[in-house]
Formats: sequence, structure tokens, C-alpha cells
Amino acid sequence: MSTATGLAPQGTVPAEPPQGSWFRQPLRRLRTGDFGPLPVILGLVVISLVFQLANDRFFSPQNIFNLSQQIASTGVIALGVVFVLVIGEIDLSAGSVSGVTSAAMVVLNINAGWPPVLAIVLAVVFGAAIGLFHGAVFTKLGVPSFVLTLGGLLAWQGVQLLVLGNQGTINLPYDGAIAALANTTLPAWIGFVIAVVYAVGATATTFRTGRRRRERGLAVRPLTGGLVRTGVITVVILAATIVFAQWHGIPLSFVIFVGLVVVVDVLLRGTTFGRKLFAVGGNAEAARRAGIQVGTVKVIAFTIASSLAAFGGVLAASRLFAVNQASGGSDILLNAIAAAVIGGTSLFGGRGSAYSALLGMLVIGAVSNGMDLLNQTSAVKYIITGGVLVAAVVIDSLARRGRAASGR
Amino acid sequence: MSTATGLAPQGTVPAEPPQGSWFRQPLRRLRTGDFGPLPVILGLVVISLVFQLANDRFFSPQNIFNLSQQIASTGVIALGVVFVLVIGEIDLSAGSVSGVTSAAMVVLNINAGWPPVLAIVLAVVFGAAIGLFHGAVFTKLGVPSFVLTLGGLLAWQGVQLLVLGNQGTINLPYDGAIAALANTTLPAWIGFVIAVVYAVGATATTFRTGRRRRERGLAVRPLTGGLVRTGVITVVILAATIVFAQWHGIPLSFVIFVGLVVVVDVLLRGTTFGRKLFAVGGNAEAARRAGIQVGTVKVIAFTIASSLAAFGGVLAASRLFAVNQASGGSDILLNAIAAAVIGGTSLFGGRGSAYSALLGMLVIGAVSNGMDLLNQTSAVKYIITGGVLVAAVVIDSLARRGRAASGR
Amino acid sequence: MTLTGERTDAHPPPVLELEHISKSFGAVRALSDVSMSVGTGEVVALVGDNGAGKSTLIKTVAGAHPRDGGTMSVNGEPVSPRRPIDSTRLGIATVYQDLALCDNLDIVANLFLGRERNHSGFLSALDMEQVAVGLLKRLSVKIKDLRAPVSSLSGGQRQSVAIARSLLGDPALVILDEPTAALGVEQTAEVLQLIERLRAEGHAVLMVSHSLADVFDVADRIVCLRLGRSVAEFPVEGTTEEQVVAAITGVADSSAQKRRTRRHGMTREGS
Amino acid sequence: MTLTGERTDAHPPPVLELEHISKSFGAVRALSDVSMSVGTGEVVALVGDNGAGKSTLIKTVAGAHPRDGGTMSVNGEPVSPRRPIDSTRLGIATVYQDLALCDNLDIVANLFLGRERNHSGFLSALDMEQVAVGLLKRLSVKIKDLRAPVSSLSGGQRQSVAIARSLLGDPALVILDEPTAALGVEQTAEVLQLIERLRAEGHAVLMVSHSLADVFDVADRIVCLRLGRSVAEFPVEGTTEEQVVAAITGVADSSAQKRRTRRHGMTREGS
Amino acid sequence: DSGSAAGPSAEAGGGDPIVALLLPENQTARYEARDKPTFEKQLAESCPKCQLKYYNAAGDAGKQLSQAESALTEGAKVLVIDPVDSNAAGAMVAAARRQDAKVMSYDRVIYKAGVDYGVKFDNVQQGAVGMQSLIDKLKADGKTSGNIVMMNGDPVDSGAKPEKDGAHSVIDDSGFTVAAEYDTKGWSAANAQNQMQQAITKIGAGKIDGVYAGNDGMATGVIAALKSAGVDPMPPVTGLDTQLDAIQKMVAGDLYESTYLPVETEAQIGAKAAAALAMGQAPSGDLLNGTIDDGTNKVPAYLLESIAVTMDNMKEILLDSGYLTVEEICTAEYAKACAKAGLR
Ligand SMILES: Nc1ncnc2c1ncn2[C@@H]1O[C@H](COP(=O)(O)OP(=O)(O)OP(=O)(O)O)[C@@H](O)[C@H]1O
Ligand SMILES: Nc1ncnc2c1ncn2[C@@H]1O[C@H](COP(=O)(O)OP(=O)(O)OP(=O)(O)O)[C@@H](O)[C@H]1O
Ligand SMILES: [Mg+2]
Ligand SMILES: [Mg+2]
Repeated sequence: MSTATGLAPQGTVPAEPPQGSWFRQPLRRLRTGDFGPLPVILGLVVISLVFQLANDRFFSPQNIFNLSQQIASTGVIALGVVFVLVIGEIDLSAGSVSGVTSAAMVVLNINAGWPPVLAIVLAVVFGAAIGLFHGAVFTKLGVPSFVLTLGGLLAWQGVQLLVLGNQGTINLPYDGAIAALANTTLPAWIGFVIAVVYAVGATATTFRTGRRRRERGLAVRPLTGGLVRTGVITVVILAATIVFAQWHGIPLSFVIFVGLVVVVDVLLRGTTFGRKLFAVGGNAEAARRAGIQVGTVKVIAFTIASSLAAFGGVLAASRLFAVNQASGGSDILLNAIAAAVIGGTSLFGGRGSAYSALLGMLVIGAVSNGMDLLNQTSAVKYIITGGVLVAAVVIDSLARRGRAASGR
Repeated sequence: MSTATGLAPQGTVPAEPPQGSWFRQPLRRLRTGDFGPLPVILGLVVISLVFQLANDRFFSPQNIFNLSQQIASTGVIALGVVFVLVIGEIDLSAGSVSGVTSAAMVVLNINAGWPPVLAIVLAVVFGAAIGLFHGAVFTKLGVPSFVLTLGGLLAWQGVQLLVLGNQGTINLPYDGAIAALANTTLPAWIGFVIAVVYAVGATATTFRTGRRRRERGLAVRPLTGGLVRTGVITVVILAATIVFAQWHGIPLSFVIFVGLVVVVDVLLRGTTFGRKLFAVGGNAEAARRAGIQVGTVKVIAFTIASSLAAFGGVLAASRLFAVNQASGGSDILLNAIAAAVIGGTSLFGGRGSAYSALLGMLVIGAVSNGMDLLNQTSAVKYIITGGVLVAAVVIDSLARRGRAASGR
Repeated sequence: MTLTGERTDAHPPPVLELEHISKSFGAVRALSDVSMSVGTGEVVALVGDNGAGKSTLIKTVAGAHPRDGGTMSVNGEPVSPRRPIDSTRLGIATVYQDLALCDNLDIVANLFLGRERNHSGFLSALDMEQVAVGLLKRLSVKIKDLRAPVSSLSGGQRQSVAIARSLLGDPALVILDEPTAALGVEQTAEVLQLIERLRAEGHAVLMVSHSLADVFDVADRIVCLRLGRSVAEFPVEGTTEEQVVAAITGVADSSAQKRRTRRHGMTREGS
Repeated sequence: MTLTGERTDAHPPPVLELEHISKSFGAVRALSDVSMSVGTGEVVALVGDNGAGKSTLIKTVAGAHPRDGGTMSVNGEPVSPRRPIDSTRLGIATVYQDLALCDNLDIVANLFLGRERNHSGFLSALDMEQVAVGLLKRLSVKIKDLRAPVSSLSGGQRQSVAIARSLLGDPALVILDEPTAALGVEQTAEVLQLIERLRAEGHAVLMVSHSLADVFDVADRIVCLRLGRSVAEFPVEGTTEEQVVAAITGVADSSAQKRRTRRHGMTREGS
Repeated sequence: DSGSAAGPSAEAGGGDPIVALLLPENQTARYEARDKPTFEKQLAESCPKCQLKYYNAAGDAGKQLSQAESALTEGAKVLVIDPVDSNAAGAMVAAARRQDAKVMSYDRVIYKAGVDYGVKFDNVQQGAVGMQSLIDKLKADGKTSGNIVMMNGDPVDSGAKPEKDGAHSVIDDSGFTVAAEYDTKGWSAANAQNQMQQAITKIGAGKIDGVYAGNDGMATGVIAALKSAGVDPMPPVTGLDTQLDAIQKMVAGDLYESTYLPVETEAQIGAKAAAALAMGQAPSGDLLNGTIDDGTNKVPAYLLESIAVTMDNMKEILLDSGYLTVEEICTAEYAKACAKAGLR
């Protein structure tokens, strides 16, 4: 028999060094490969620098202003797509829905003369109704969401043609309330106020949470991570404000988009409903056994997605001062889904964030904007756009693979 | 204390009645809700009947002939998509790849004067190279397949524009070898030969398998299921042959498509490689632990998918006698993916079949063909098409839900 | 064994009563004519061979999938839970054999899934974390980071999280499907202790286990399934492991029995 | 216990030798400085608390994830399996705790995954089914339909399929991570018997288990991990369960120990 | 309710002749708003027993081929094809020939197929007209050089290239510079808007002297971009199609020109010719004013001219012809502009 070594010296084996010191938490997250959105941001920065080298107007205040206006409408649609992707489904109808609802809005506003605000509200309500309908068919009949929303993609496009009628295009007045959505700019002081309010609020929250953790005897986490993040975001807000101030001001549509991203982020991460969405997307059966009404959650997700698509359509109409038969078509759907995916939302459900819509849309917008600045032939434009899109997520993918290798 | 009942009467509790009797096996499968492709076929039949009621030309030999020609090229692309879906990935580049490779083919054949067969082969090889490239980037860099193939979708479309050059459209001679692919018809006797060979072969196999199971002492399965299936398929082949004979004959492109479906079916269900595809799609980690080289399998799947996309492009070019800048664009991608999904291939991997491409394509083709017979404006057509697509899979979805309720 | 005599002559109807339950999956008849009951303050063990239908029975009780036939009553009221939430509302908490955790969520989120604490609509992360710490300590689970996704947990840690989940409400009946299968000795002891504590507090417990040692340790009564039928029922007191093994396997000289005999050199009586 | 004396004085190097293995998941140090070995014809049990690192150790040996540091040798040759197939080629068959089956495939397909039998490129379904029937019978698993997807199997049936998988090749070393956790008494007995048969045929076996009864039943040697370190090693002969429990928990008066004492009324010696 | 959606179904062979109208796409309003109804009306007049089958290929040449096959399955005697791809439309003609059906090329040429008749605008001229009008305007304003932005159609659409060539034929030796030029995916207004913003960024808002857009939709995007950038005064912008919304913009002073295609005339002539073909006659008389060279054949044809419409001639061309009415143009939004322009 082999030798009996018996009991080794007892005593508790020292665990990891305590995590209280101020620099460990962020470092630890990086070491575990949990970079969050950092790699995508890095990809975005690299792409932007390359475009700036190719054409020095890229970083001009005017272009940054343009870019933020250009991404707002599709970004809002992408935000809706996030909801559907998180529960592990897909919504191919988002583009069509944005088209048909905005068509309904202009018809109500221009042809029927309803007040603009009411028309906007009704467009969003119309979107919600469509989403509710999709969700109900989906949960009651169990048609795969891909086929269902493909049907929606076609059918709502047909309805849009009907709604617009023979005219095809309906103009919105340049100075109307609807056009104001995308074409108003806010003065710079609002940006500074937002920055200050955010910085103070976030810092206070960080400290309060730290204090309450201590009071309750929970593992105290270092505050550095939160403070650094607050600092960086504050600087970004300030910088953006200053840049915008050098052109016409802060574009309202972009503020709305970012505002919606923040609201959706709170909804996804801070509420019971958000928790349910992730649970359903991660393991629908486990969610069901935990008493979550999976069907209801999915219906709500589709409803929100279509409502946001409708609002995205409103923004697009507002920016174009018109709705036509092609509104909501072309690349809008693919761009919206791609934005969410590039930003880190999984097509397979259970993983995603509101910020993915913002970050992904910034990537897609920057590529398209940069390519238009370079003004190449279509062939070259297509080729480079395809390559750059892939390149933008390579850093993120490599980081994720690193994380997989470290076991997460 | 409650009463001790002690041991109940012993002896083995009778299991299910033995399954040897001739009618049990198919019945049992139906009772378990495992209907296989039956519900989709039922959906197809219902749709077709409705169209026939609306316009009695629907079931005319000429229209059936048209329909089978119309679905061949996109069907072959869908067959490729099945490979990628089975491993749990997606290929958005299939349409573009079919376009760029067929563009290369016509340029080689018409502009450079290479022999048609060589041009076709090179187009497929080009497709394979693209798939290999996508697969390699996908496995080496880990870019999500959605983003990667979205990049491919754009980039290869750009290359297609370059390849076609200023001409935009390049025509193929009506009597050339390439055009012959989609425009040749086979005489009816070939259909009868196929039917007889199939019937004899399938029946022999059924009986041989039954005998060998008995010899080896394995649970003997009733032969009825196999025999009934053989009978039904034989009748379908015969009926199709007779219908085709009333028009020009059997369309070669459709024969090629169905032939490829059969080959892919054998590959997926009868070979080690097919097994690996399903394992990777079902549980990649389990497959890896079982010693399967997951990366290699995925690369091969992408390669096959793009090769089939290329060949589908060749068929499309052959049918149109031309390749233009829009070749491979429009709905081709969405239709190919939708065909696979409608036919029962899961977007989430691990479940699917070659026949899904055929069945799904028949549904999509029938809807589009039937709508063209209805003589409606675009708006109405879009709406009905969307509705009918959804309706086509409702039966299948309800059957699947039944199966889920019975626990599978 | 602890004394259990004073509980059986209580008059109120049993917490759970099943009669003639049947359930098929397509052609597979997983349960046929199964009857059993669990009273207040009683620990009933459900034993049986692999594939005997134990988990299926539990899932029909929990509403994870509906039964095909038979009646189920809770506290004397006939009920038919068709969804898990129905059974939760009836005061039944279930730990499933396959655990049913959301791998993408962290430990605290899994613990509180479906019954999150919130403050005017917003999740109270700290409240939940605090409760979680206490719960896991009670089960003597050592997990460093409660914010780690459950996919990174060891098999036993996952099982502990699932068990902890079931204790969050104040369930009248706790159902545990092989709760200690993946647990270490220490954690197993804690769970057994917990079961006894639940009984002492008047809760009913239905537990599935293959470990006869555990069953004899905490159960009051043993119900045995074989091939989807309830074939025997024993009080723990006065029953031997051999009798139970014979009921499980359906033969008197199974390999298990032979091995058992060889191992112990003799049969062991229930305490 | 069977006699094992004649095997330990054999001269060839151990089948598996691990020295100073370490492994971290990001900040979580799952293994630090673990050393152990398994010789030909030897059954070594790896025990430890939940989260002690047993499964992690096994996965590094199996190549499921690479180790961070330390050396591993198989039959004296240093090796570094980076993928599971590397370890399979070295003659190591592994049954993982999480089973790793493909739910969408049927039982036969899962059994033969990665080593399908084929005839000139095409799968030999009958050959495989025949072997499968034999294998499962050997483990006394009752499954009616071998063509059912594994997702419809009970917990124990799944585990039996996973164990059967590992016996298909002719592995020099069989690694079993909690093989009997979900098994019924009969199936457990069969698996233990199988382990003894493997040893008798000269295979080496490394098994993880929380059931000290099983460990003492079949193992020759016990290696104990605690918090990622190898803290003790015992020959089964002459060791008591109490000693092992103390090594696992790191304290002499754990609840497990108290419970154990209360249950048996005395400590039990290894046979 | 059989046949309710299909209308009166024609028996094969003996019944009324079927005329199939195959239009290329549905993202531009004219096809379903103008071509189809006018054609339908005229056909009913010229050939009361003719039956019209209508198809729209949604921009897909392969789909159009399928639709031609459907039409032939229905027993169509005449295919009136507005090809998605002029070069690749031969397959449809070949299929029609196999069934002895007549083919007319409508609006766009079908190359090298020897169709029976054609009616069309000159696509190259279409582009030239808009650009010429823009250059004339700039010269009238006293400029002899300056920066022009060109917003062309979708390169994958075969209609886009001749138009672009026509526009280039005017500008290339006009002394003006093409400072930025875009091919617009899907002819989309939204894409045109983004591209225009980038052009403004690239060139500078004040330095753009005129914008040529390949259709009114893209002009909408161009004007939106200029408006949002606060460009004032607006440089002249041209479009094509004289859509109602474009004329409204013209009245409001935002659009300088929109090229008018007398589509109604085209549809009427097309329908009359189709009626003749359906009755087994060759179109003759006032249905002929020239030939189209399709590359191999001279096809008897009627050729139409497109006309540059600006505020100067808008009244006579659009209002006097009854194409648009003042009521349609002068909605509440445009009442003020209308008054200023003297429209009542
Ligand atoms: N979803 C399902 N579909 C089809 N058959 C199923 C399904 N679930 C269970 N079965 C079958 O029902 C029988 C009973 O399964 P069950 O899971 O209840 O067994 P069990 O007693 O819990 O076994 P174990 O001790 O192994 O967990 C088994 O034969 C199993 O194959
Ligand atoms: N993929 C992973 N990512 C991060 N941490 C992990 C991962 N896998 C395991 N761990 C951690 O490593 C430690 C050891 O886990 P391991 O699975 O090896 O334990 P074990 O000894 O097998 O426990 P059990 O008896 O419960 O199965 C645990 O603390 C676990 O949380
Ligand atoms: Mg079970
Ligand atoms: Mg483990």
C-alpha cells in the first residue's frame, strides 16, 4: 500500500487576498476578462481614428453633430430589438413597423389634420398594438418568431403602402412639431447641467451604496470602479457638449435616444421586469418553474420592441421631413439588429444591454458616415463597410474568447 | 404511525404492450406528437388548395412546372443555409455569395471565353473558398457569425459590382451549356425509372434492415412505417412525372435540387460528419468533450453552405440567362433562411433536415407563385403573403406545442 | 429517529394527497395509478429505481407538467396546478432534480427569481444580497462571490443554491428531488438538519433520495415507486433497508442486495 | 475489500501523475499546488468539500480546460492535453459531473459520439445499437427506446448513458466524476462492481465521490482536496471515515461529524 | 367564395384575351399610382373584352421572370413588360415566344430580344434634362463654375445607369465640378439624406452651388439635409417624377426642378398598343413615331420626351393638363406658399 500521509496541517487555507483595496476591483474585472463594453469602445475609437486620418473632417463638430443625428432613429429601433433578442427571439418586423406607424402618423397629422403630438402618440400606440398582436400570436400559436415577424415584415409593408395611398410621399412642414423632434438643438448649458447632475448623483449613489453595504455587513466593494466610471462618463458628456456647442448645439433627437437608452438600462438591470426578461432568455423552463409567466413576459417584450420601432420611425420621419413608401425599408432592420449584436447583445438570448444599442449604433453610424465622407464608388464602399464592420467586433470577440478561456 | 403496507405483490409490472404488431409504430409516433414533416406538408396542401380555389390555373401542369423551376435556385441556397443553422450559426452572406460567384462565372465564360463547365466549377470553388474564409475567420477570431456574415453580405456585393464592371448586366447565350442547366427538361421515362428504382431499393432496404435487426436480436420494429412512406413517395414521384409530362417534361434544375436534397439528407443522417454537425449544434461543449473538433466542423459547414449558395447562384443565372448587379440580392437571403425555418430547421442549432429546404421552399414558392396568380396590387399582395406565410407554419407550430406538452 | 408519534393522529387532512395519478409521455407511461399522501409535520421519502417515475410525480405535483389523470388535493381541497406558479401559490416549494437555474444570472438573482424584493418597483439589491448571505451560510455553502453567474459554480454549489431558493417563501410543503445528490458530507448534514427543522416547525416535506442512509435518517415514512406504480409504503420505524431495497428492485437477491450484504457483513436495522 | 497488495509494488511509472497543478478562473484560484498519482490497477478516490476543486482537477486532466501550471505525466511521459481529444488519445476516458450529453441526439448517438462505427463512410446504425443494448444491460439500466432523445431520460438514466460512454474505448485510465450521484441502489451496485472489474483487468480508475460508503467500498487510496489544495492522502486500509471527514471539512467537530455520530451511535471503521 | 380574389377567371384558349402588365418596382409611387390605373382605364376603353393581369416585381429580375411565367400560365396574349433589368429581360421574351404571346417593352427597353412594340422615355435624356435645367439656372444666376453634388440611383438597378450617364453628359464639360457623387442604395430618401449631410461636411455648406438628384425621393432627403444644416438660401435642387410632394416643395421654394415624365400619355399609348396586339393587329398610326434600337433589331415604337418642370412652366405643364390640381397642391401647410406663388 502507498504511504498514509494522514491529515495535513489544519487551519483554514488562506483564500484570495481580501478585495478591499481601492485598485483591486477594476483590476480584478479586467483580469477575469470581464471587460464589459470596453472592447467595443476600443474598436469604435480605432475605426474613428482611421477615418479621421483619411479625412480630417471626421472629427469636426459638424460631423459629430451629423453622426449623432443620423443614428438616433435606427438606434431607437435597435433599442427595441434588444428586448426581443434578450428573450431569445428575433423581430424582423421592426423596420416595417417603423414605416407603417410613421406613415399613419403623417396621414393623421397632415391629411386628417390631427395635432402633431396626438399623431405621434397614436403612432407609438399603433406600434404597441402591433407588438401586442405579434406577441399574442407568437405565444398562443407558437409560430417561431422568425417566421411570424417575417410575415409581419411583409404585411405591415403592405399596410404602409395602403396608408400612404397614391401619393407615395407625404411631406411634413419644416417648422412643425413633428419635424422639431429631430431638428431642434438644445443649448450647451443643458449639457453642462446634465453632466453636473449626473456626476453628483452617481458619486453620491456610489458612496451611499458603499456605506449601506458596510452597515449591513456585506462584502465591501471598493468604490474606485464606480468613481472612475462616473468620472469618465462625466468627461464624455462634457466633451460632447463642448463639441456640439461649436456647431448648432445639442441635437434633441440624440438626447432623446440617449435618454431612452438610460431608461431602458434602468428597466433591464434595476427592475423585476428586466430580471424576468433575462431569466426567460437564459432558461425559459427555469423561469417558468420559478413562477414567471413566460408568455406574458414575451408579449410585453414584443410590445415594447414595436413601440420603440414606431418611435424610431417617428424620429426618422421627423428628420426627413417626410414619410414615403420606402420608409422603414432598406437597411434599417439589418442595421438595428446588427447594432444590438455588435454592441454585445446575444442573438441566443439572456445576454444584452441597453448600451449595446448605443455603442453598436455608433459603430455602424461611424462606418457609414465615414464611408460617405470618403465618397468612394459603391463597390469600394460595400467592400470597406463589410470589412470595417467585422473589424469593429474583432477586438470584442478576442476579449470574449479570452474570457471563455478563463472559464466564464 | 401510518400502516405499513410492506411489499406489494412482486413480479414485473407489465410494460407497454410489445411493439411488434404492424400498425403500432406509426401510430405510436403520431401519438407522441412526433409528426416529422407532416404538419408542414399539411400546411402546404391547405395553401395550395386555397390558391387553386382562387384561381384554377394553380394546379395546371404548366404552373407546377413553373413552380418547380422557380424554387430550384433559392432552394439550393436554402439547403446550404441548413448546414449553418444546424450548427447553431447563421449565414447572412448566402445571397451575396450566390451573386458574386455567378458574376465570376459569367465573366469567365462570356468575357474571358472559358468553357462553361469550367466556369461553373470555378464558381462553386470560388464559393467554397469564400465559405472557408468565413469559417476560418469565424473560428480563429470568434466574430459572431451574424456580424461576420453581415460583413460578407456587404463586401461580396461590392466585389460583385467590381466583377461585373461597367456593363452591369452580362447575358448568357440561350443555347449555351450554362443556360441548359435551368432550361433543359428530361423526358418522362426518366421519372418513371427513378420511381421504380426508388420503390424497389427502399422496399429492399426496409426488409433487409428488418431481417438484420431480427438476426442481431434487436427490438424488431414494424416495417409498415417504412413501407407506407416508400409507397407515398413513389406515388408522389409518379404523379409529379405525369404532371410534368403534360407540359414540357421534367425540369432538370428541379431534379438537380431534389437530388441535392437527397444527397444532403444522406450526409446529415447517415454519416459521421452529419452526426458531428448535429452534436456541435446541440451542445458544442459536449461535442468538444467527445473529441469532436468543433472548429473544423464549423469551418466545413460554412464551406458547404457557401458552395451550395454559389451553385444556387449558377442555377439562378442559368434561369435568367444573365447575371446582373442585383443578382443574389432582393429577398433571396431571407427566403432561403425562411425556407429552412419553415421546413422545421431550428435557428438555434441541433435540429433540422435537408427536407426542410425542399418543403419550406415549396411553401414559399407556392405562396409567391399563387400570389402572382391573384393579380393584386403590391399592398394587398404584401399583406396576404405575410399572412399566408405565418398560416403555413401554424399547423406545424401547434403540432410542436402538442409534442412539448407531451414532454418531448 | 426523532419521535413522530404525536403527529400522525392529527385530524386535519393531509397537506398533500394524491390518488390514482397517471401520466404518459406519448407512448411512455411514466406513472400509472399512483397514490400517496404527506401530512403536516411529516417527512415522506419517495424512493424507487432510476426511471421509476419519481421526478415525474414531483413535476405533476409542482405543476411543471400537468397530470393525465387522478386527483390531487392540498389540505383537503382538490387542485390541479397547471403551471408551477399555481403550486407555488398553494404553498408548495419544489427543488427539481435538474435544478432549473438560469445560468446567465448571478447567484442572488437565481435565489430570488420570481419573488424579487423591490422598493417602489426597483430591485433592492442589498436586501436580497443580505438575505442570500444568510441563507447560504445556513446551508454551509462557501461561495466567494455572490455576483458570479451560477454557470461558474461547482455541482454541489449549484444544488445548494437551488435548495436555498425553496426556503425563501414560507412553504407549507417542501418537495426536494434528490437534494443531497451532489452535496459534500458537511452540506448533506446541513440539509438533513434543515429537513428536521422544517418538520419541527410543522412544515411537510416530500423528498426523493437514492441514499437509504439519508432516508432512514430523516424520513417518517417511505413510499416506493416501481415502473411508474406505487408498490409499497413503509414506516421507517421497524423497517429494514433490505425490505426497501427489495421493494425498489422488485427482487429479493438483487446485485445491490448482494453487494450490501458483502459490504456490511450483515443486514442493518432501521434505528 | 478485495486484496490490492500485489499491485502497489509494481515498478512501471504510475498511469497518471500530477505535480503542483494550479488553475485559476480569473480571480478564483480553483487549484493550487495539487499533486497526486494513480497507478495501474489502482482505484483512487478524490474527495473534498463542494467547491474544493475536484471537478476542476479532473477537467484539467481530461483536457477540458488547460491547467495554468504544474506537470502532468501519463505512464511517465509528460503531457499537456489542451483539448479533450488529446486526453482520449492518451487512453483517458472521462465521465464529467455535468454529463455533457447532446440533448438533441438519441441515446445510441450519444454513446458513440466522436467514435461512431461506420461502414465505408456510412454509419452502421445496427452495429451501434447492438453494442449499446449490451452496454446498458451491463449497467442494469432499463430504457425502453434507445432511439429516444436523451432529453427525455430520467436523471439516473442520463448518468448511466454517460458512464456507458466511457467504457466504449479501451481506456487505460477511467475518470469518473460523481458517477453514482443520481443512480438507484441497483445501478450504483453495478457501477461499483464495474469499477472493481476495471481494476481487475488492470485499468486505473480515478473517481470523485461524496459517498464515503462507496469510496471505502471500492477505492484503494483516498486523496482529499480542500479549497483547491491536496491536504491529505490515505490508504483505505486502516483509515476511518471520521479521519476522512475531518480532512474534508478541516475541522474535527463538523456538523457532519456530529450527525454521523448521532446516527451510528459510534464511529465505523473501514473494513 | 372561389375566385372572389381573382376576379372573373378566364378559360384557357377560347376566352377573352389577357393582357399582362409587368411593372418593375413598388417603392416609387408612379407605377401603382399612375401607370397601372391609367393603363387599366385606357385598356378597358380600347379593348372592352380584354382582361388585365397586373404584376409588380418589387425590383427583382428573377421574380419578374416568375411573374411572366405566371402570366403565360394564365394564357396571356400580350406581355407588357417594364423590365427590372433591360439586359436580362430576354428570358421573358423567349418564354412568351414559346406560347406565341406578343411582347411590348414599356418605359424601359428590352435589349436584343426583338419585341413587337415599345413605348418609352429616353432614359439618358431623363438624366440630361434635370442636369441641364440645373446648369441653366446656375448660368442664369451668373455662375460659370461651382460645386455640384450628384445623388444617383441604386447601382444595382439597371434604370439608374442610363440616367446617370445622361446627367454626366451634360455636366462633364459644362465648367461646373462634381464635388461629391453618391450612388444611393435602394434610391432611399433616408440614405440620400445621410449622404448629403456628409457632402455638406466635406465641401462646406456655403460652397454647394447645386444638387442633382435622380428622383424626387432622393431630392426629399437632399432638401432635408440642407434644411437641417441651416443652409440659407437653398441652392437649386433637382428631382424627377413630379410627385405631388415634390411639387409642393417646389411651390415652397425648396426644390428648383422636377423632371416630368408624362406617364399618363405613356400608359395610354401603351394600353392602346396592347389592345391592338391583343386583337392580333400591329400598332399603327398615331401609336408610332419612331423606332427603338434594341441592339439587334429596330423595334417599332413611340418615344416620349421628358420635360423639365420649374415654377416657370409648372402651371401649364402640370395644372393645365389636369395632372395635378391646385387643391391637391395647396393644402393647409402650403396655403401661404401657394398664395405667394399666385396659385389659386
Ligand atoms: N419529458 C419526457 N419525455 C419522455 N419520457 C420521459 C420524459 N421525462 C421522463 N420520461 C420517462 O419517464 C420515466 C420516468 O422518469 P423520471 O424522471 O420520473 O424517473 P425518476 O424516478 O425520477 O428516475 P431517477 O431516479 O433516475 O431520477 C423514464 O422512463 C423516463 O425516460
Ligand atoms: N468555469 C468556472 N468559472 C469560474 N469559477 C469556476 C468555474 N468552474 C468552477 N469554478 C469555481 O472553482 C471552484 C471549484 O469548483 P469545482 O467544480 O472543481 O468543485 P468540486 O470540488 O467539483 O465541487 P462539487 O463537489 O460541488 O462538484 C468553485 O469555487 C467554483 O465556483
Ligand atoms: Mg428523477
Ligand atoms: Mg464537482
